[in-house]
Amino acid sequence: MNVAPTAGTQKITLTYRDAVKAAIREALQRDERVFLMGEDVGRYGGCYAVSKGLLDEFGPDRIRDTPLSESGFVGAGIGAALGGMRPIVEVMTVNFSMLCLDQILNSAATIRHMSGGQFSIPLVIRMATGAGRQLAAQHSHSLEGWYAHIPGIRVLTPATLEDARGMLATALADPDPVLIFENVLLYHMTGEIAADAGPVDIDRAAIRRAGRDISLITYGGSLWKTLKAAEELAGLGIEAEIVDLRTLRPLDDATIMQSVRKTRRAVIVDEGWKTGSLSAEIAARIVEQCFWSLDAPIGRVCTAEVPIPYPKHLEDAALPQPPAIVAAARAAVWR
Amino acid sequence: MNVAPTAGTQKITLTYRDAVKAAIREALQRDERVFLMGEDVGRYGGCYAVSKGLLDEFGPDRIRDTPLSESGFVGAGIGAALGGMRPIVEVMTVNFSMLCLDQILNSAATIRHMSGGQFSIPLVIRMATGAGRQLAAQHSHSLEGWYAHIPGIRVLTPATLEDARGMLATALADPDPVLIFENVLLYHMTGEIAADAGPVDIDRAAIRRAGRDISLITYGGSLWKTLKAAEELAGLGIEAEIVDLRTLRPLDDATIMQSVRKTRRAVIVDEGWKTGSLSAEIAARIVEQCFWSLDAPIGRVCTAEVPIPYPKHLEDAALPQPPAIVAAARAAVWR
Amino acid sequence: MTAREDKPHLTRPHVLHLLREMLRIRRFEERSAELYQQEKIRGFLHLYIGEEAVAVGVMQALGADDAIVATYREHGQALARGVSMNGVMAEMYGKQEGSSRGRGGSMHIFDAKTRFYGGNAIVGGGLPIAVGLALADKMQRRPRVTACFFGEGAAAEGEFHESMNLAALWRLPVLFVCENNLYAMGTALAISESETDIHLKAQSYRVASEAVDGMDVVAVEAAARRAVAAIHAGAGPFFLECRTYRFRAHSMFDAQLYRSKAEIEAWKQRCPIARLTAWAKASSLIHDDDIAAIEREIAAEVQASVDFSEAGTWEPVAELCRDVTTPREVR
Amino acid sequence: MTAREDKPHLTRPHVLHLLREMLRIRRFEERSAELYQQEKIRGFLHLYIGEEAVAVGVMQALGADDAIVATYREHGQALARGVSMNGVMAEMYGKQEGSSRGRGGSMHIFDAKTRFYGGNAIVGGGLPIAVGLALADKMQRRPRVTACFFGEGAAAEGEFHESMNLAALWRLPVLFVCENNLYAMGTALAISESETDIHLKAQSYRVASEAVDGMDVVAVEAAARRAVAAIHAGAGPFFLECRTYRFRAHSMFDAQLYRSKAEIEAWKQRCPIARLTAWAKASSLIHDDDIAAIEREIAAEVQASVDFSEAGTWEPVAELCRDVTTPREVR
Ligand SMILES: Cc1ncc(C[n+]2csc(CCOP(=O)(O)OP(=O)(O)O)c2C)c(N)n1
Ligand SMILES: Cc1ncc(C[n+]2csc(CCOP(=O)(O)OP(=O)(O)O)c2C)c(N)n1
Ligand SMILES: [Mg+2]
Ligand SMILES: [Mg+2]
Repeated sequence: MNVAPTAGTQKITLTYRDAVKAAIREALQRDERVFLMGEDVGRYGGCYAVSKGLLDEFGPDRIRDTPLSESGFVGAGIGAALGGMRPIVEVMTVNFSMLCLDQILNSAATIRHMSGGQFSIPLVIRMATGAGRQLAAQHSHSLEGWYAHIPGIRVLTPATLEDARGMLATALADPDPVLIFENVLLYHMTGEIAADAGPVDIDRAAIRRAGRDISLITYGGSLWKTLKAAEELAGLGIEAEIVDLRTLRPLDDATIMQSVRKTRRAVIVDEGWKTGSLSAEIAARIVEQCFWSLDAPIGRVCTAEVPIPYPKHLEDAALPQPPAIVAAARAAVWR
Repeated sequence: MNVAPTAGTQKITLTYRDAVKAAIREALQRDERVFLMGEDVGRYGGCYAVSKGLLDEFGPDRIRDTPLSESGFVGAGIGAALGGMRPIVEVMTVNFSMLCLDQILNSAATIRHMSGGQFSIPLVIRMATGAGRQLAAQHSHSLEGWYAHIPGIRVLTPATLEDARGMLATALADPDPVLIFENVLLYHMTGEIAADAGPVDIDRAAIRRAGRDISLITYGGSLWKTLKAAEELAGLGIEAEIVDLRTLRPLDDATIMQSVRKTRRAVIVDEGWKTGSLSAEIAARIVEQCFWSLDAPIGRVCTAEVPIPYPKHLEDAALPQPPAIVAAARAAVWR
Repeated sequence: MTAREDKPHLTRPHVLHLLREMLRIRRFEERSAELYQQEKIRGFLHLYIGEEAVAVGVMQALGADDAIVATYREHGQALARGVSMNGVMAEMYGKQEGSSRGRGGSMHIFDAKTRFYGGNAIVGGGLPIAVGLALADKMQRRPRVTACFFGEGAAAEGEFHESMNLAALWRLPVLFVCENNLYAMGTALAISESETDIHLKAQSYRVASEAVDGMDVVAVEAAARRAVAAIHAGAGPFFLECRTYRFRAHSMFDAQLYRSKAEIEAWKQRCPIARLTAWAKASSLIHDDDIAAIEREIAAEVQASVDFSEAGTWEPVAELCRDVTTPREVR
Repeated sequence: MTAREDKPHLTRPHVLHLLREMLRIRRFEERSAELYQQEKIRGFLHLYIGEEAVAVGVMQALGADDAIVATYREHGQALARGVSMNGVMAEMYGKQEGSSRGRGGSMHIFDAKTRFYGGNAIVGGGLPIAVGLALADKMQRRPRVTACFFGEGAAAEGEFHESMNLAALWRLPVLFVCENNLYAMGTALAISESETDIHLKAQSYRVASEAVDGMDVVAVEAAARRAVAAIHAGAGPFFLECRTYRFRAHSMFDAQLYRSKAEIEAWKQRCPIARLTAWAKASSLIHDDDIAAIEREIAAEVQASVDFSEAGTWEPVAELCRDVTTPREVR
């Protein structure tokens, strides 16, 4: 599968939320084995209104409200996948996913291996992720990086409307568990995509902006902050190339290294707490694979090592912001 | 607090298990607020026989067997700490700790911050960690690196008898949550320590072997494999310096960088799955702080990206081993 | 408020106290909702309006040494417990004069003085902590109770099960207060529980339980006093189900597609404040001018908390990383 | 074995079948214990000796389309289900001829042919998966049952609570089989549960339940058949508590400090195999030479599985990372 051609075809305007909903609706229409299960996906319409209206269209069996039982219904998703269904399990937000992490780590990610390849688990788990809405320490996590550590699963972070619209179908076609992280700040994002936008590949990172001076490597909600920073850098005569990882596991080293070999400089932008965030893995790989092409230390712009505070000025200060990205890029190019 | 002086004083021979037990017993004797709680710590004597005998000595209140309720009793440990006790909670192994990770991440690590500093949580959580006993995919995790990502907690990995004996007291004296990871392969390790060995610092990494040619940075069970590799390297005329991190959060950058600035080369040995392991964070920090001192790419010797297989030959192949450490070091020094 | 009596004494002062406490919560939250519209308060705001009798009734049975663990819907418990209104309002403003220095916001009210342990926004997350607080009291032989508030939705979480068993197994002084308002966000009780008679669940842990009309503050107080007495008598934990209803949306983002206006209206007829007022007036324990006086005082208190918060200060950004771990010096 | 009959028919062939199935497990595990001493088998080895009547009795009630989810103590269920003894033994040897190519070992027996879904070594971890398998059957309108085996210790886990509620709420065809052997490692039931009458816990989910003598294979079969019939009748899940006892240590590392030799001996008097044998001989349904013949056949089968495993091959190290995710080509 590769990115659906959009050039020339008719365009439609929609939000990221609409794009995810369209993808879910299409999946439900295409394959009766597909169903959506999670807290408040039905009557409430979804915590972020993603599934609003789907209950009326597909009924309570396929738009299945669950009790507050994260481990229970994620494990049930694993079992349903083993039983021939194609579940889309919505864990409302990554903040609650610690409660089902055992099922993901010890069952979803291991059963194929522990069974010697006899069973695989075609399960898709969707979660909202990220900070920025003043929801404080327990509701502002960015833990995609943790999931990217787990062999046996794929981890996707759609940052664009095309990916929000197209990654789900590809994920559902995958025979193994796929986790999709949707940044909470993107749901309102509005834009144009091809009316016939369809499945997209989930193997390759994407160059969202071409540039020769430095590679800015990021994913998810941070992509837009990074694009903003790139504009500012352009004003300073610094042409940044932006790599949107798209898939956090497995990482597309080829695209990352190709960009870094060209620009010889890199800054990684990651909303996770800096220590032990995925940004570290990217940096380590660049050093392993491109050390001799590097003209400067690799910069990292991440979240400060603090539980996210409630007040806006402190939350903003804790998270990666365009000025910090600009500063890190300038430091890397010595300007 | 600093490392207890051992030179000259009388020595005793004991196992790592004995050292941990002695530390627990002393803590129970010294402070009546201290108690040990976990699955099978009492009647069974501890999954790894660490607490064997303590039930008779201190009774079922202070050597408290719990039901299989990881989230429940870890949360109870948090509450007991808030209530003025000094709990030592044993989560039998890190493999089961996903079930209580929510309590650790969202309560233990955040309450001090969310309460504006009104409450702190003097809780110690001990877990066995690591592979190597043919326990297969669900019982062989090394997830200390994940915990090192969490602001608000300290993460310790005693690799020596002195640290097994001395870190607990320091951890109990800490007003905040401290996690102690004991590698399962070390419990049988026997050796000599000072009869009066006492509390050790938990802030500094330690140089376990001095060398000029390369820095081998590691922690926990991997320390011994790395020391073995260093012997072999010495035979090849390569003098490796070994940095035992000891504390994974907060990391002691000063000691790491001092070593790398001297040797100008580094290999990190980490039993976690390579992608997203703590080894990546160490590499990223070295690049951030010592880029200009590096004469070669930073090597990483970690676990293969596979759920740990049961057969010994495959498990051995999946884990970091001395030959791979030697190879990585030789690659870094071009010999 | 005296903790050790087993029955509420419906004297005029006590009735006025109950009425005042419920009205303080009601007016405070009505103002909070306005302030949310004005974007003075941000993030999530979960209102307790309609459920005031539960927090106020239960608090009557608790003493100064007892502890409280609550949820993200905890303004009511905080105010009824005696956390200063200024501190709670300033917390929601995010000012450093807030009860948690503004770090927590609406969902994370903490107060050491009144042993108010939050303010936990992970559903079910507070229950094991309450068990631990009670364990500490039992091990230190302190005759205290820990009251743990949670919604009926939390009863589906594994942590509910583990906590009930631990508290019962170890006979710990925990008062589990289940605020059954019939919905977990948009999920009705019957869609989340195979056994909708929540308090019956306590039986399978051998925990004594009772279900009470959560719209009747006197009934709640009486039940809570019985429960606390049983706990002090050493019977172990007690499970109190308070049947109540949330008049407002789950949070400020909720379109309430899942319930009918009629249902809401029917429950509003059972407003705990109107109910106590009517009864107290009928039995001429209180009079209109009492109510007017209380309303005046509360209006002043609420306004003062707004002024206090407006006048409050933003913590300097330089302080961003404080209160993550204890600074080494101060140890 | 026919699944759709509600009563066991104690014909000579059936009694011989029950006896043979229990003896296969017993002899297989006795040999496994020896092989562990010889270090042919490594890692954790959890023996089922003493509990054979539970797996064998329950399997009689299941049909070929039904599914099984078990724990790390699952040799008995695997053999009784019809997973080949060669495959199970070779798995414990870690040879690629094993049921899971040797990747899983003793704790992770999987077998697609017999719908045997493991072999889960996280206590309680299998319950939600069983719920999901049953959900798939219900959504696809397949009249199947999923039998989920777990120990009484697992009943303390949150996942037990969540799974029971989900199965009951959605009326799913799950047969929950609680193997109550009185200990979770070294923790006696009374130390882990405030309500030690485990099957009563099912009530708080409105799940039908029954406790049966797990040392009596006929009683277990009869109860399992009743349960499966109820499930097929659409009554939703059923909770079957089988009261049994593990004669051996929890694993090969267990010093058994937590129980007395006398207690173990007393339970051994209730050995399910001896019991069935005695009864069948008394009612002269079978005779000594039947038993001798069965023992001979089983000895041969066990020896064959050892020979098969010894002759088995080690997977090449080059294959280390296979079966982590599905190779793109084969999709
Ligand atoms: C573990 C977890 N899952 C999901 C959520 C999202 N959430 C917040 S409140 C809520 C409903 C809780 O309902 P209930 O326990 O009845 O309390 P109520 O809000 O009715 O007072 C949900 C699903 C959460 N905060 N924590
Ligand atoms: C979540 C989890 N916690 C702890 C363990 C360690 N452990 C393995 S078996 C066991 C006892 C389980 O007892 P029970 O459920 O009664 O099953 P039994 O072994 O008696 O058959 C424990 C504590 C585990 N495997 N998983
Ligand atoms: Mg509710
Ligand atoms: Mg048991």
